[in-house]
This record gives sequence, C-alpha cells and structure tokens, in this order.
Amino acid sequence: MPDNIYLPQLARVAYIKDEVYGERAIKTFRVEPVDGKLFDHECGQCAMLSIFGRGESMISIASSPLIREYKQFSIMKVGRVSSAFHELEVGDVIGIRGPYGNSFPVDDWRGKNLYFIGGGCGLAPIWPVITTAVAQRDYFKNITVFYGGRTSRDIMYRTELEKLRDSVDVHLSIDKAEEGWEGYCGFVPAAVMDKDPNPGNAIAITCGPPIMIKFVIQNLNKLGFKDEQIYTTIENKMKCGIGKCGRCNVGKDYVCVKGPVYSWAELKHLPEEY
Amino acid sequence: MINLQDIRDTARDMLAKGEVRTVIGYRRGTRGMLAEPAFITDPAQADDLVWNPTCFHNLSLYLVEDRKFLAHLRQNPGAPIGIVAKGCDARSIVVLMQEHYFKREDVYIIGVSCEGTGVVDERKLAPHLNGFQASDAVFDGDDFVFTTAQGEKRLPAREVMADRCLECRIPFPKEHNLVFGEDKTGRQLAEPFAALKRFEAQEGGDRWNFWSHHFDRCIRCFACRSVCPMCYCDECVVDSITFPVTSETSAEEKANRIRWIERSATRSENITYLMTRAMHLAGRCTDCGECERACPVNVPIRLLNNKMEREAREKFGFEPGASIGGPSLVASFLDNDPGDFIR
Amino acid sequence: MEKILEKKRIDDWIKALSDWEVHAPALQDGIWTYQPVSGAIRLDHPNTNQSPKGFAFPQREIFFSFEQIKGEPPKLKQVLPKTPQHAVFGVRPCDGRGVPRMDKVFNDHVEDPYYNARRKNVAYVGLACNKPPSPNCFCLSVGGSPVSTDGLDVQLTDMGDRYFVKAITEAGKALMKAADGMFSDPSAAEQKQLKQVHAEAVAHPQRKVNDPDGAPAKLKANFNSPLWEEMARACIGCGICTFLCPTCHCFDINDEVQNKAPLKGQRVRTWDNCQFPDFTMHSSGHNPRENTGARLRQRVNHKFQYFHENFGMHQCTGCGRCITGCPVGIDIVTVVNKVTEHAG
Amino acid sequence: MSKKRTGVFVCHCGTNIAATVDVARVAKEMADESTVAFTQEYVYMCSEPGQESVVQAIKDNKLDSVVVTCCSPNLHEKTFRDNAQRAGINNFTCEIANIREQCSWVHADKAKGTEKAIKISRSVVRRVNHNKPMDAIAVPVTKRAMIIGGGVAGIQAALDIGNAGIEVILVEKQATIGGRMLQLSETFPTLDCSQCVLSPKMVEVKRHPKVKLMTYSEVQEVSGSVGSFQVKILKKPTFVDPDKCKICDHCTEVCPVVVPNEYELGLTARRAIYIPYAQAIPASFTLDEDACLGLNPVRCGKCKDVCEAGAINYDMRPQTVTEDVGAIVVATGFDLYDQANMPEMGGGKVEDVLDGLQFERLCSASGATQGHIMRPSDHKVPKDVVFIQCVGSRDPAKHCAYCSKICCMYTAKHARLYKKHVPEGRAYVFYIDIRSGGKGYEEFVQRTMEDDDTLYLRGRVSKLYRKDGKVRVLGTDTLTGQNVEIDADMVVLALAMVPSKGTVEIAKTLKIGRDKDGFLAEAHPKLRPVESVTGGIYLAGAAQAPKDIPETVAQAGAAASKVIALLSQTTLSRSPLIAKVRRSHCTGCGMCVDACPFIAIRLEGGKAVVNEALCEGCGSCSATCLRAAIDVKNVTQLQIHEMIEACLA
Amino acid sequence: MSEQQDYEPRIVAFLCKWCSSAGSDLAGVSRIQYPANATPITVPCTGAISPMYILSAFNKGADGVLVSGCHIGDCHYIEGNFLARRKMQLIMELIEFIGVEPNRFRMSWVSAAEGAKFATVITDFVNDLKPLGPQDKLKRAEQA
Repeated sequence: MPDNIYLPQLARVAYIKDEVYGERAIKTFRVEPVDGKLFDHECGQCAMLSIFGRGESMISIASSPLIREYKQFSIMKVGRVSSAFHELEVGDVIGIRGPYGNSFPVDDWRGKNLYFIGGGCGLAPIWPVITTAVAQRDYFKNITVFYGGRTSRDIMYRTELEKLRDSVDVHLSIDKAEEGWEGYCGFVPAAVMDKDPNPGNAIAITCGPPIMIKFVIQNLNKLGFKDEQIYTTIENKMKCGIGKCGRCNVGKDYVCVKGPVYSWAELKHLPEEY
Repeated sequence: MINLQDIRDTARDMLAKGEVRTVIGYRRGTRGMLAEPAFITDPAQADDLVWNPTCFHNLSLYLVEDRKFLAHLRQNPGAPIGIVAKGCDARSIVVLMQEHYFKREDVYIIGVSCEGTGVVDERKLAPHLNGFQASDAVFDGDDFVFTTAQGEKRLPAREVMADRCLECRIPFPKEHNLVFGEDKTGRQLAEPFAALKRFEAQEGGDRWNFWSHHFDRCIRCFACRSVCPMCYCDECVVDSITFPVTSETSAEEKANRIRWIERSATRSENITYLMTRAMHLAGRCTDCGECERACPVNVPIRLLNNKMEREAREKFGFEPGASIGGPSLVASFLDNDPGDFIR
Repeated sequence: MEKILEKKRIDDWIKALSDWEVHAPALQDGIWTYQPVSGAIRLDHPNTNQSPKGFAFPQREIFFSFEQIKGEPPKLKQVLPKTPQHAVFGVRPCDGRGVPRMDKVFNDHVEDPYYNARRKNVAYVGLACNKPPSPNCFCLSVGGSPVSTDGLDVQLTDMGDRYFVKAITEAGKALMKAADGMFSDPSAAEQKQLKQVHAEAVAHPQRKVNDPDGAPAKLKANFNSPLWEEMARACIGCGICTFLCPTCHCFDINDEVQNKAPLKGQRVRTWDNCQFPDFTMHSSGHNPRENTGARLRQRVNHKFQYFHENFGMHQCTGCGRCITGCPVGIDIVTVVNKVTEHAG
Repeated sequence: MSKKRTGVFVCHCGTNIAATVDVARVAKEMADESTVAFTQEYVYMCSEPGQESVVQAIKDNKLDSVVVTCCSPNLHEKTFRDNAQRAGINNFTCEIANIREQCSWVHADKAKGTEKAIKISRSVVRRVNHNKPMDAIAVPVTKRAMIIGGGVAGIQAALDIGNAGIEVILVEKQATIGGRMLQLSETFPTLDCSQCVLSPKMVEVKRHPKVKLMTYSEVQEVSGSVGSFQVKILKKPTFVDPDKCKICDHCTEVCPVVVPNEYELGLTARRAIYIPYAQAIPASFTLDEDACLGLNPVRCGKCKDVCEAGAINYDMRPQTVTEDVGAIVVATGFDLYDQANMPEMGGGKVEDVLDGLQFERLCSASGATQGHIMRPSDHKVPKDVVFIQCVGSRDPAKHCAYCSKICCMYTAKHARLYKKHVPEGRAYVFYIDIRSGGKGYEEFVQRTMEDDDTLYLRGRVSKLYRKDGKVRVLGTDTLTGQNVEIDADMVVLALAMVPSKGTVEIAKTLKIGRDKDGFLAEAHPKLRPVESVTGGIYLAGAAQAPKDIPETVAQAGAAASKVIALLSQTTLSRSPLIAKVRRSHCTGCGMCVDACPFIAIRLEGGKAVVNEALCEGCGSCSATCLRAAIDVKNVTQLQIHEMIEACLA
Repeated sequence: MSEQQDYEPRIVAFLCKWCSSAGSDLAGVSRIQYPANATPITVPCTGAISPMYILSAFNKGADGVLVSGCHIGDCHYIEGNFLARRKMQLIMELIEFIGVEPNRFRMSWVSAAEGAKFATVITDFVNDLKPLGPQDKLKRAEQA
C-alpha cells in the first residue's frame, strides 16, 4: 500500500467499448498504468476510480487477476462520476487507487461445480471469477453461467459470452420475449429454476439488482443449495474505501473492507442496510 | 391564562372521535425543562401534552414531514392532522397552504395564543441560573418560574424571553380551528424589529466585520434549514444533502446538478448558503426564530430574515402569512414598487 | 510526573510554551470554543460547544491538488498538513477519551496520513471534572470517568487555588518540562486531596445509561424495532449531533474545481454526517438508510454496538453534546435506555 | 453519451473584430476547453466561403455543436444556425458569441478587448455544452390581419392585404378613417387635392368584402404571438346607427352644444353630434358623449327627436370584442410637436401663429374658411406671412434631434398655396437648409423661390411676439449676417413630427420597442425596416419615422406584402425555447403560476405544467422558483451558472 | 496607489435580450467606447435573473454585478422587469446589510435605443468600482 492511501495512481484509458446503449448505458474501459505498474488484485475486489474535477467512484474490477497488463471496468451511467466516465476517450488519464475489499475464495472452490448467476450490470463483479475459472478450467468441474438483461440490447459482454460457450454452459435470458431471441424469456431467477442446477458439490455466485439476488437466493435454497454454497457481492455508497468515512457499513462491517463478497450464510445475519 | 387541561381534553376528544389522526403538540422532554415535539395518536396519551415557555418548536415543520411521508407511501391523508400552533407557527401554516403544500381541510389548527408572553431564550436564561439547569418552567403572569436544584427561580418574562416574542406583532394564531387564550394582537413588549435596529445602530459602519466573523463560524450542519418549515424543498438549490431521484431522473440530470457552492464550510460558501436561504425565505419567514435557536454556534441568522421581512414590509407593504390566498412576495409586484435604486 | 501548579501561574506556564500553539476554551458569541490563547485563560468552562476533534480531524482537509492541461495527463500534488505543535488546554475527560477512539478509526486497517500528520502534533492538556460540566454528562455510563486520563497528555485537577498536574505521556512531560521551575512537587496532603477531589467527582450524580454493557447485544436484537421510527419522529435530519460529537468521524470527499480549462482544483475531505439523507444514497436513488429512524439507529448503534463489536469499547464518551445541541430534544441516553429496556 | 464535440469559429470581420481582438488567441484559448474539438478563424465567417467552411468543418470533425464568435446574434444567428442544420446537426446547438458590437467596436485596447472576447466566447462555449437539440414548435396561423390606424398607411395596407384575399380588420380610433392626409389641402409636389386622392381609397375600404372596418375603436390588449394574436378591441359607442344615418344634418341644426372642432384643429367649432368631414367613412354622424348634455331624452334629446331615420340610439354601450388575427400592422401616425414646448415661438399662445396642419385646413376648400386664407384673429387676409421651418426639429439640445423630413416640402407648398390665394401677399420662409430629396421635390422648391417670389431667409427665428396687431418675428439672416425683423400678419410653424399619442400607447400594448425619439423601432434599420422587433407585428407610416405620403404608401405596401407572405403559411414555427418543469423538484407551490406574465403555467396534480402554446420563454418562472424546478430550455440555470463561471475564470 | 490604478474590476453584466443587449449592440454600431470590464450574459428578460446568479457571480469573484433591462412598461414580456425590480431590490438590500459595498451591485434600465446610456452605465459602474478595490468578501478563496 502507498503511504498516502488517498492519493490515486494515474492510469491511461487504453480501450473503450460500448456494452449497452441508452439511458442506462454501460461502457467497458481498460486502463493501463501511466508509470510503473498497477496494484495486483483478487477476484471480486474493487478500485476507486477518479476523474479529476468530477470525483471518485468505487467500481468493481471486471478483469481477471491473471491479467496484469491492464484492469478492466464496466461502468453503468447513473450519476455524476459515471457520466463523466462515459465521456472519456481512449488516451485520457484517470486516477485509480485500490484494491479494496475482500475477494471470492476461488481457490477454495477447486474441484467444484460453479454456477454464476448475473443480471444487468451485475455481470461485471463476477466476470473476473468467470474468466479466471475459465482460464484455469481444469481446476473446476462444470461451469454454468446464467445471465439476463431486460432486453437483448441490455446484454453486456455479448461476444465474450459467446466465446465462453466453448468451455462452459452459458444461458442467456431476457425479461420479455423478443423476435429473434433464442434464449430464455423471463426473469433470471426463473431461468435458473428452468435449468434446475444440482447443488451437489456446487457453489453459486450471484450478482445483480437487489430484487434479483433476493429471488435467486430463494430459488437456490429451494433447489437445495445451502447458504454456505451461495456467494454474492453487495454495493454500498463509498467514499474512502478504507473503512473510515463511515457510510458503507452494514452493521459493524464496512463493505469496503469486509465486503463486498459475502456468502449468504454470512450476509443473512447482517442487517439489511444495503 | 391558558388551561392546559383544556388542550389535553380537546386532543383526547378529537383523537377518540377520529376527527384527527394525530395531534402534534409538545410534551416534556428528558433533558431538563425542555419540551419536545409530541405526536399523539392514542387518546390515552393526550395528557402528555404540555404548554410552557419552552414550547418553542414550530411544529408546522412536522406537517411538512407528514405530507412527505404520505407522498412516499402514496397514501391519502384521510382524517386531518391536529397541530398545536402559536401565532408565528400558524402563520407558517398559512404560508405552507399558500404554497399549496397541503389543504386547509388537511389540518386542524389548535391555536394557542401567546397572550402577554412568549417562549424563553435559553441563551438569555443561562446566566441567570449560574450553571444550573432548570427542570421545569411555567408561565406565571409577567414572570417565568423555573424549578432548579437550588429551588424556584422567578424571572421577569421579558428578561429571558426570545427577542422575536418581545417584538412579535401578532402573538395570536389568526388562522385556527380552535383557539386557546386571549387575542392580544398588537401587544408588543419591544418595538418590531428592535433587535435589528439595535444591531444596525450598534454595528454602524462595521457590518462586514460582524458578519464575516459569523460566516466563518457556520459549520453548515444545516440545522437552520432542517428546522425551518419553509425549507421543505426536496433538494436545496444551494447545497443539497439530498436529491430527489425518480424513475424520470436521468443520469445526465444527476450529473448536471448545479454546484452553486462547495461542500467545504468556508466563509464564501457559508455566505452564499446563508444569503440564499435569506432570499428564499423573504416573504415566507414568519419569524418563528427556530433557525437561530437551533444554530449550535449562535450565528445570528434571525437578523438576516428580519432584515428581509422589514424590507418587504416597508418597501412592498408585504406581510408574510397574512392570508392563504394572498400572493407570494417574489412572484408578485406592485406598479409602484420603489425603483429609485435603478439607474 | 506529578506536580503542583499554583492557579495564578497557569498563564505563565502557557507563556513558557513558546514552541507550542496553545488553545484553550473561551466564551465567545455565547458559546465555549477552543481559541488560540492570547492572554489569560480561565479553566472553569462547561463542555465546549464543539469537541476538540478538529485539531486532528478538521472540518476541511485538502488531500491533494490537481492540474491538467487539455491533452496532457493530470498533475497531482499531495498536500499533507504541516501543523505546528498544538497544546490544547482544558480538554474534558470525555473529549480526552474521544482521542484514542479517533486514533483507532484512523489507523485501523489502513493509516490515514492526514489525521496522523496532525495528530502527532497535538498534545491534550485535560481538566478533570470536579462536578459534571454539563447537565447531560454521562461519562460514567460508558466506561469513562470525570477524572479519566485516557487520551490526555496531561491531566489538571482543580484543587482550589492550585492545579494538580499529572503528565500522562511523554508529550505531556515535555509540556511540563518547558516550564520546569513553575511546578512544585505535591505534598502528601495534596496527594490525599487529589484523591478526595477525584472521589467526589466520581460520586457526583450524572445522567445514566442503564445497561451500557448489555447495550451492544440489545441494540443488535432490536435492530428492527419500531421504536427507532417512533423515537426519530421529531428528528429533523440536521447534523448537529455528529458535528459536535468528539468521536463522529464520517467524512465526504469532493473535488473542488477552481478552473475548468485548464483544469485546476483540489480533492477535499469535509465532515459528513450519517443523519443527512444523501449520506448513503446510491446514485440510483436507492437508500439503505432511507428514513430518520434508520439514521438515528445508525448513529446510536455505531456508538453503542458496532464500535463495541469492532474495538471492544463504546464509541460514545458521554459528553452529552448531542443531547444539549439537538433542537428537538432527541436524547441518546433516553434512546439507548428505551431500546435496551424494550429488549428487557 | 460521448464527450461533446464543439467547433468554435472565430470571425475577424475584416478588421472590425481583428483590429481590437487577437482572434488567433481567442481561437487558441477556446481550443483549450475540454469540449472543443475544432477551432478556426476566418476573415469573414458570414461570407459564402466562410459559411461553407463551417459546414465542412462540422461534417469533417463530427462536431455536434457550434459556437461562432462574431457579430450580434441579431445579424447572423439564423445564418449560422441554418448552416448547422445544413451540416446535419440541430440548429439549436449553434450559438453566437457577440465579440463585435459588445466588444471590438466599443473597446480600443487590444489586450483588454481580447480578454473580454475570450470571456464572452468561453461563456458561450460552456453554455452550448448544455444546449439540447430541439425542434421549433409549429403554431397554426390565423389567416386574418389587423391594421391599427386608419390613415393613408393603414388604408393602403388594408387594401393590399384585402386584395390578396386575406381578411383584414382596420381599427381606427377616430370616427372616420383618413387620418392626417384627410386634413391636408393639396399635396406636394404635384399640388393635387389630397382628399380627391384619398377619398376613393376610403370608399374602397368601406366596400371591400375582405376589409372589416372598426372606427371609433381602440385596441386594448394583445396576447398571443406571431401567427396567432388575440386582440381585445373597445368599440366606443357613436350613438348613431351608421346604417340608418342619412347624413341629413338635421341633428346638428338642433344640437345646442358647441365645442371646438378637433378635425379643424380648433379653427372652427362643431356640435356635440357631428360628422368629422363631409367625406367621412363611415358616412355617419357621431354623438360625442363627453360633450353631449347627457344622452338623456329628458335633459335634451333634440337630435333624437329630429332624426327621421331613427338612427340615434342613446342606449349604445361600449363593447369589447376579441379578434383573432395572425399578423398586425401598426400605422398609428404622427402628431405635431407641442407648441407649448416652444416658448420662443409663442408657446402656442400668440394669436395668428398657426401650425402647418392648421394652415392646411385654412387652405382646404372643405375647411373652415372654404379655402380662403384669413387670419384667425380678425378674419382679414394676411399680407405678410412668415413660414418657419425646423420648429422643434434638428435641435438636440432642446427639442427633437432629428429632421422631420417633410417640412421643407410642405413649407414650400404652403408658400405657394398662399401666393396662389393671395398673389399680392409677401411670403417669407426661415430655413436652416433645404432638404428636397425626392422626385420633383427640388424643382418644386426652386419654383416656390423663383416663380412665386417667396423670400427664403436662411436662419433661425429667435423670438416672436404680438405687437400692434401683428406678429413681430425676430430672426437672423445668416447669409447676410443681418438681423431681420418682420411684422407679420400670420406665422406658420413647420413643427416637428412626433409619434402620435396613440403610437406611444400602442407600443406599450403591443410590447414593441420604440427608438430614442419615441418612434416605433424597426427590427433592423436596413434589412428589416417594416418589421417591429416582435414577430408578426409590422410598421407602416409616420409612426415609425417622419415620412411623406409616397414613402408612407410604399411602406404600407411593404408591410402588407410581409403580412401576406406570413399569412400564406399554414403553420409557423415558434421558438422552442420555452419553460420546462423538472417534476421531481417541483413542489407545486404555484409561485411560477403567479409570476408567469402569460398565464402559461397551471398546477396539475400538485406539479406545475407549462402550456407550450402560451409560454414565451421569458424565464420569470425560473427566477422565481425557489428550487430550480423550472427552466427555460437552452437558457437553463445550469447554463447561466456555467456562463457566470466562464466570465470570471 | 499604482495598484489601485492598475486594478480593473471584473463585472458580470446580465442583460435582457430585448432592451439592454440590443442597447449594447447599438453602442457597438455607434462605436461608443466604454471600458472593457463588463462581460455580458444575455438572458431573455431581467425577470429571468435569479438572485442566485448575483450571489454566485460574487462567489466566483465578480467585483461588480450589473443587471440591466427594459424600462418599466417596456418589458417585452409585459412584466418581467417588475418582478426583477422587487427581487433585485431585496438582494441589493441583503448584500448591503452584511457589509458589502452597495456600489458593487447595480441595476439599470437601458432600452434598445439607449446605446449611449449603456456605455455610460458601464463607464460609471467601472469608475464607481475602482475605488472599492477587488471584491474579496464573497469571493471563494483560492486554496493550495
């Protein structure tokens, strides 16, 4: 860690991709260090990104820790800072500090079946786990990805998901039927039920809108998944990233330090303040 | 004299009959003598209500909160809400209704006349108690009587009364459904704007020294704004600690919120905040004095509001909270408004 | 190091502290605040209006400045505070106990360079409370005491015409050494008197949190109690309670822009407040602590449960400022008592 | 959303801008703005190559907004917005920064001028960052026009518009149309009879199927905007039914009330019931309510008794009618400068000192003296008549700064008419210099001087007063340097033309600007001389500036053709820069409703709602709203905030 | 002293589009010279000028703020300037009340025909501001 944890490192935007257009647009950014190297991270960790003059925002790192050359972030345009991100061009320099928070215990899951269940922009926080697992495909048994968007235009990482099909099961869904859509139509929790995943020797990792997570977990429980087998990440408003500014706490835990990754066994005992 | 039991009986009665769903009044707090806002819904609790010289809160603030809460729940008000209101508070209610914040029939105003008195100013009282805290305060004619650990302390009301009460021109809730106490409109213990005049006389040419000192001291805790029934905006234009987000709110709109001032509590930003607040209260402030009372660092906020009130009165003949249908100060004009300052 | 200082010589002592910037409580504009000492001081103040936390954690702290010319990378300039040595006189034991709590927050997990840069240059000269300086004092309920030396560098005890001066830390000793000749050694009688004064101080009645030890568990159990909403009904959502508190540390970080092109500005930390609605509001508008009840619960639970769970002590030091300052009479003692009684 | 890509185009305007503003620096500074993707300077941005380069640059650089820093937006805003549209971007994303009128032309110091130009340009760049593309609002056009003022200008405009098949309402304050021209005897330079020329046109107006004549009527209120005005007109009662009135004149014979006749400029008297002129249109009597003994058969009732046609009706009441029209022509004419302002000319109190219009009436065959020139004091034929030009005109220190333009000509005409009537009389003309530009005008004046032996004295009259039954005129002949003293039988003052009282009032009613002299202001002195600053309102005749009859008629025709062009469209586009409510911030307090001058906002479901058809985009609502919940599009509080910041950066 | 002479006050001039902005255009067309201290911001009407703008301009460092619009009765929007007159009077009083020199705020009526008056208004304002020196009371301090 640097001496001054609040002082960001400079990073250059090397690549920008439009994932989703429209009012809730999502763009993916790859950033590279301007000087030296960036910090190492683990799956599920976040970084505080700055646009100087606009402010900072905590964003989960969407690239695999195995990739050291750059870090990838997918950012939905929702407010002041994220809108500024959507105005960036390749070559622009931003600030980055981190990594923050805990991580998915990926190493503990070796030899298990992995189910990833994502919705909307909730694919980004679990994407490093998916890509790491795929990169270390031999370590894991079956890998299944459920992912849904409101419409087909809201599906992010479209080409990457298609590529995944080579080595993992990918089930895409959209909320309402559309012409030309071959995947599942309906909400993600239902899509999961539809495929009836087996809880045996399995871990389920879910991320998405709170309401989706809630029903996914209910359904997983119904399917026989134990609370310890279900992992999710939560996001709360953060400013410092180091457990001092006081706003991201859920009970005694600062999400930026103890989170954002929780097993449902842990999370269900925390107050519902997220 | 106001018979407290009458107020309690009325509240109990109305609650029991379902004529009001809540009575907002005052009850004894747990810190010394001070009253605190009470929200009585159970007729059995009506006897909690008190009326004494520490009933300073302008409870109309909670009518605003109530409406916001109902709007949040998407509920209709149903039975009206009862509220104990002094003269200044009742005028605040009038301004709120003038601004369509709620309808007349949604509120049942249980008026209480301040008669020949007013509420205590804790800052004036403190030196009289030699560091002791009073556990009770009551009206007694021209005196306030305080109970302290050292016994009873009787003080002439005008010595410890809030300036605004001394200067009050209309210590009677003209707008009411029911009123307790005599209408002593016109009684003034001090002339209107006396504190303002004192300030102007004393500060003379050195206003800036005075004000810059106070502007430096503001910690922007926003208590003045939070306690003010007129500061009911969902988002404050100057410095927002909240912003309304609906499904219609675009990311762009959120990104483009104007930052008129910075979050730092520095002098220039504090001035812009406090001045804007004074401008926005012009013609709306009914001089309930809550902002100044709430201020933890004693910034004399009331002077700013008083100044605006006096200008509006003298230049435009405007009296805030005079009538529900009346025009608001800055949305109206008279052909003969003074214009001699214009070149 | 324990010494006796004649009361009338306290100003001489302060004069001798030429290497320190001395602050002490002074009455100005009707409130007691810490002011730079420019003449004689009197240490008979009630609780100051604001706690002395600002010496190490000011309301506004510039983190760094940034400049950027279009097409070039931004240039950042770290702005670490370089403060002179401060000696803060007249710190009440409750505020003294705030100091280690703040130290914990700002050094837990990661060290905060700004806090520490200031903190290392502040020495707190405490003043034991012979009687409670505020009607809302309740330090005894939260593990404190009117004669606690926790967090202080020096403790003064008022013994009529003299102070009993006790150095607690090395920094405290340095302060005393700066005016070595002014002090005398305490006699046995004086030692005895000190014990007497302290014993009386502790015996003074205070407001009381009924079950401080049970509070963490009971608050946890009552997280979903409707009491919160009820007790917060009058809450107006201002920031007084936290701004005045000796242990509230929440802050916000913002970029303040002086010029847009070429870009010039600074990243600034300012106090923030868990009672403000936007404190936890997500950009989406979703707010985990949406109403005043949830926000009151956060403040109370933070003081009496979360901090306790993390650090084994109550964060609240019982200074009573939030009670005195609250415009609508929300009283943390009453609130904690009600909730814990409710858990019964 | 990608970053804004703004292009900034800095115009040199030859040396008009470049002489005081370092245009290269302006361009460079703008290039530093984060949203500026392209800058360019050019010698004349508004020239064809300049405009082309703007279009090309927008296309080449994928610009999404444009700032042209040049002259006043009044001149070329439309030009460049059109170019923006031509280049495929929305025209409302183009803004003008005025660095000429508001900068280079008024500052000499290049350093300071450049600084200011940068601030102005930067503020507009920051503003345009938040401009939203938008489309003009289509407003249906009401195919009717209204002419205010029934003088020759109004008559001409009404006929021209009517002849185009468009319905037109002609509103005249007086009891008859005809205006000032009807008061004239002959017209220069042809000396043809004024009434003979005008009367047929008046009759045509009366008979025209497309012209609705409203005399004795006044415009009270106008609302709406171009293409759709609502005009409230007060019809004053004449108490005589024009359809029944046979103009038999019996009523005036019995009317007991005598008042000065304003149509004869007080030279004669009339009755309370009267007809202004024999040729009045409508040909009907009017009962002057103020003069009449009481509109009450009990008190007088004589006229009603004698009226065989039964045309008189005392029960008529003022009527207010509202007319919807798409365009308005204002032709409210002129008055003469008040003699009371001119004590050196007797202040209107010296007998036998007449103004030009009074002299017209003296000369007119239909006038009080049936065309015999007699002096009012004793009805004798005046033998020495002094004509004084420029009375009140061209005197910036004391009176009107401008030249009233027609006085030289009508004074020459007066002198000739006088000599025709009184061949033995002596005519003197005091003048400053003779301005006789116009077809046949110079020849006319020369003939007056030479053939009619009129003595032209170059100089000003310093004083005149009554002495021994005559008017003593003291002046100087600046050509000889001699003081001149003339004992005149009559003096005729060529008083300055000033906007009529009605013009002053109508300008307020219509909210159209007036110039420094009080005449109605044209939208542009050269390029838009017949349009007012307000869309859909046009100007004709002497209400706009002093002018003679041919010019008046020409302008009336021009205004008419503008109206015809406007009304030939079925819809008009209205500025979309109107108020917009941020519903999430609106608390429904209704202050904007009270503040709106156009009654364009109402509360609906506890939120303010803007009526787009009525909103004019003035912004009173937004400045009144305490919570910034209402903004004028593209002039939002955010934009003003950014501009303030840019001005002070 | 020389500093005082060199000092050039920065003025933000809010001009209504119909009268004062047009008046300033006329000053330009007539080449009437005046000091370059005032940067114009054209708004539809003086009625559209929120008191916030005045405070903000001072906050951002303006030494003087001018509000100029149509004469009473001439407002293109009928009554916008009446509304402005009230608001501006209030803000002016408030600024003066806290001890800011009243000469730092000015309101004027300048019609489209009054190019010369516009120049005079600016010239006078600049002359009145110069002796006051820079406005640093409401101005956001430059930090670090």
